[in-house]
Amino acid sequence: MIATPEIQTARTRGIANHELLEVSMGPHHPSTHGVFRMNVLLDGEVIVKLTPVFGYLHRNHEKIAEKNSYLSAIPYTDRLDYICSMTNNWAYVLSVEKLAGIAVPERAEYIRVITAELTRLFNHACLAGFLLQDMGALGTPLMYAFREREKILDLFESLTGSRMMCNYLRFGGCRCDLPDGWLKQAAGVLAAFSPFLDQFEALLDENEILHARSEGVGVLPRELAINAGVTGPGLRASGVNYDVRKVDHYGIYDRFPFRVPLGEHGDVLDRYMVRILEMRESIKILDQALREIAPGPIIDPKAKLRNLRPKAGEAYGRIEGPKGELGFYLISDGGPTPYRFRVRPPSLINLTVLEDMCIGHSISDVVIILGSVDIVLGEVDR
Amino acid sequence: MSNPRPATIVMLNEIAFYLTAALVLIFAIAAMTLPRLVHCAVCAAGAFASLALIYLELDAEFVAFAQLLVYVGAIAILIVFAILLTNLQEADPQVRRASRSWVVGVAVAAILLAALGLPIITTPLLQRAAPAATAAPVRDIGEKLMTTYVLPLEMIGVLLTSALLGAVVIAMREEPEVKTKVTRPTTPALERQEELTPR
Amino acid sequence: MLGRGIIRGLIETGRNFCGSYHDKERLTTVQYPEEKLAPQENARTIPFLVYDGNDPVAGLRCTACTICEQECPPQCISIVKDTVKKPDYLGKMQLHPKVFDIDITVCMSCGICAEVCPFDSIKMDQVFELAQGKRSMILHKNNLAKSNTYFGEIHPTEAAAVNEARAEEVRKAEAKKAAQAAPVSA
Amino acid sequence: MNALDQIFVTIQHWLAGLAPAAVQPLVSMLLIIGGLMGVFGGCFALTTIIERKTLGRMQNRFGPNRVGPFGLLQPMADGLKMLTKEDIVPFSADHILHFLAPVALTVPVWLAFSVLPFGRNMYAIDLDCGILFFFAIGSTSELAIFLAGWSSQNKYSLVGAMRAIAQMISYEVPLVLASVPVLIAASSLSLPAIVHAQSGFALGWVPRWNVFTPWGIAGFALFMIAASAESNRCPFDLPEGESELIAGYLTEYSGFKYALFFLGEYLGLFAVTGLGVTLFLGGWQAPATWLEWIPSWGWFALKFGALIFLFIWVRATLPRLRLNQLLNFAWKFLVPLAVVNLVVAVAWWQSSVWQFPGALEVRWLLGTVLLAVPYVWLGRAWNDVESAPRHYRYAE
Repeated sequence: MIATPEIQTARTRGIANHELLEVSMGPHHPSTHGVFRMNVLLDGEVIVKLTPVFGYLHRNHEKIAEKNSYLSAIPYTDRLDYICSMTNNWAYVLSVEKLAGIAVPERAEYIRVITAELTRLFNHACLAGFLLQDMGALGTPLMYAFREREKILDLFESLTGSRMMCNYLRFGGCRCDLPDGWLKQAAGVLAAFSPFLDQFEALLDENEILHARSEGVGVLPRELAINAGVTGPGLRASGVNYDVRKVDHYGIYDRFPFRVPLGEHGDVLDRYMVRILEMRESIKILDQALREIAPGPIIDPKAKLRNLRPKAGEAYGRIEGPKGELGFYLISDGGPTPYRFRVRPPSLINLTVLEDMCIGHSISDVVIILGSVDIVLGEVDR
Repeated sequence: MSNPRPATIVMLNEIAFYLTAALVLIFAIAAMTLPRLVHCAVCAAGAFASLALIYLELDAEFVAFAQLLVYVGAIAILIVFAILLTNLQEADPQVRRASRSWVVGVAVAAILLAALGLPIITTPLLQRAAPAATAAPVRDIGEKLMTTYVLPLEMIGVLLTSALLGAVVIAMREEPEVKTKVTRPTTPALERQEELTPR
Repeated sequence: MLGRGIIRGLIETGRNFCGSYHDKERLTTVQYPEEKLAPQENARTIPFLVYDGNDPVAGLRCTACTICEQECPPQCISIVKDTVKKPDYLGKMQLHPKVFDIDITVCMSCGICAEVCPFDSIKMDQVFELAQGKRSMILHKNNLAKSNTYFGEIHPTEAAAVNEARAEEVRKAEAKKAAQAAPVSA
Repeated sequence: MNALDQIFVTIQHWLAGLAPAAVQPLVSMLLIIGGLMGVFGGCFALTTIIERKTLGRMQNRFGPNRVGPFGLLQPMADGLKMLTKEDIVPFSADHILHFLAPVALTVPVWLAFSVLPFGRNMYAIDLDCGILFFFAIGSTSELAIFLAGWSSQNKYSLVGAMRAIAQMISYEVPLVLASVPVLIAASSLSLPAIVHAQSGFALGWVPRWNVFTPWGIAGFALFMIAASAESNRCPFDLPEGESELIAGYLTEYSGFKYALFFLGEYLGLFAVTGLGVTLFLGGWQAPATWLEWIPSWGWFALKFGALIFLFIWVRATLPRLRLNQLLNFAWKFLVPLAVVNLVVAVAWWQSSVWQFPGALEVRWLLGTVLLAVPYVWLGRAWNDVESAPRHYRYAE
């Protein structure tokens, strides 16, 4: 076994100097949620060292955005985290509104909250489905999650025209108003979601195999989570009370009394359960929002759509996306195109602690820990 | 049992016996001579299985299936595990030879053959005719095991359990730190974190 | 008790298994080629050019102002202006595109061209079976042009609003023209 | 003994009669072999499609329904695809062993069917120690799986093969221990004798199957769990855990060798299910006298189908166990329970001499209590990972 540098470092750190097996999981691997590679150093089945390798899906998103006008950067944000395009739009539009100082009318704020919470619902449901798929439940939870997701995607298609690439929010509001009957249809979809959650909990929550596979696996200690900048359900599962909706009070989230679930151990089971409980909270928010939304203008009349030239300056707009704190940092030099367009990708930052969570576990745990971190490679590689 | 055997069937049995005996010998020789160890292991398993065939020809079904279960099912796997864990790919040819000439080899072989063969031929046991096969051989074996031969059975049981415990103790002592979860060595992030947190 | 969670899970899948035979909710597959879901009204795939009347060349609304070409994020629209001017629906003399190409493989169906077009001449289509044998899928002016009635079929509410606004402008232009002509004659 | 019940036996005798006398035993044996391979080969093809359709129905979707009516020609399509697929053998692989592995896995599994009684005197051979033969054949599959893993010279397949061997060896012990009480009840190793021991009705209407006794229920549950582990079925399908090891020891196989592995795995499943039906569900016995009009092999098929559906149902629901949990579950949970079950079974027969009224209820109560207490105690001891019930506090 030629001693590659990794093996030297592994050996110097006093790890058993048995025959170390170098295995490369990915980029073409059934459970890496996209093109993502892990160089895993194995001692038997125990992980000794894990180096993540990504960049296979890098599409030069930020340089393209610096060439295009502010408006034409919006469709690209759909492709960042291709599961939750609505929340990506909102984060970008929020930072441009801060940069250019554009106000947003009441009805548009309600529509933004409704679409963001609907996105959070099916993102967490899909996460639970993929996590169980990695654990071996042959697609059953995933199919149930996808069945609910289809209903919500139909709502988005009737509202914005496309199921996944919505390109719906504009600076100062939304592109078009809710088609009539959309609110009633959305209420129907929402009413069907809580029985789906009960079905999910009946299928999985007390499942001994799920508990055995995920308790004490991939523990993320509090301090490491804070220092590594992990955000979103992963951070809250380690017991840190940080939800951008409660911290920044952006949009009209103050009007919705929702609670933030926190875990204790920060292992895979906590990350799974925190997301299930967050879905319950989102349902409450949506119930209230769908009731309170009132007719009115959906876009600020003064907001310019084309050749928007915000005055020179910088702005950082961030929202609580389903995967964590998604932020856009824009620097404007007064011209029609942003001078600097920087995305804060929660998936990538949550991924940096993958090695610390995986060391000491076996191969089958690595797959589950990666699944519980909930990454989307479009956002990791940008 | 089956009706008295016409001549043709007896002759067929002779041929069948010689065939399986040849099979056993071929497998055994192959197991000794093949260069790659895994092939040797497979040939050994083949030899055990064809030995079971011989027992079947002698209508000793219980012994044949016990042989199949114990030898092919367990001991062959044991050999294979041994090969896997010690990770020996090729049989190393530099084993020192006791002496150059083959005459010594033949002499030793002849002595060994005599030592084994003579007692088998001279013992009175073989002179007695084979006992008539009974209707339910398995039941008889069961009764004999539990009545006349119960002491050897229990002794073997004790022997096997002690061997098992011995194996567990050896395995346990050999690599305690690998079997239990690797105690968390410091990782780059944790190291960075120690410096970050003020003393 | 050890097996309780597993049994509850089994009951759940069992209920789905039986349910799939009678409950529409538990069997949601749409057999695509045979059953086709009607596209949502706002659905958008690739752009198309609208023409009034029934002559695709003469009635084309597009006035080659190239706003959509500038605003298109992946820059997949290419326009060459025609030199001769022709009157449009208000009688004003407007240019027309000699060449109007959209590279369908590059277009990401974001709908910004339809949004920023001041003359309502480019709208989003709903056709999605675009598979072809050819490598390059550049749609030219004649492939893109579709009648306003077709636009009315796929986006009824939006088409009605556009037609009503255009009719309003035509009436305002008549009234202004009549007002100009009237004082002279009076 | 109505004609329908013995139809296959009469056909076989009639066909064997056509051949010349000297060759007749050979011809009748060939007919039986042909029959078995035809039936269970067809059953393999049918089960692949039924499994995919049932899994689909449990996941709110149709199974394959494009090839032929209701997708019934899908197995033909799969078989054709497997035949035409190129059979790639890795360059560094050990060619002889790489070819030998699927053969060594599939051939012994066919032998296991010779012992099972499919209907009233419908069995290939009535071996005096039939079940010992069955377990002997079952234990050869580990060697074949090792050959597959080792000869592919691929990290994933080696790890997969190691897992498979560790799993199959440690689950053979509970499988055998769970069936020992049945052998004691029938006091014979031959399977037709076991089925005859389960004939007749107790209390008039309850069929005297082994499953209707306290030790029978526990034994049946243990047997089915060990059987699903033995044939690498769902909660224990670790060796080819797709999400981790791509396809375990099957990674380097393609084309018809891959199909042979699947044939071997499914036949192993049918053999173990057939044994389960014979040992615990009274083989081909009808549950009630007025149901005798369904032929005996029909009853065997019904029970067989029910158990296969149970396997598919479990596959649709349960995630996979990790390797150390899998082995702990076998040695720390199944084997002790099987031994306790043996003790309870012996106590059940000793107490059969009690004559006082209500003896049966007391024996049943004693049996269930004797089994339930270790079950609950071992159960709690098994998932001893800090399984304190999780409570999640809400901020503010």
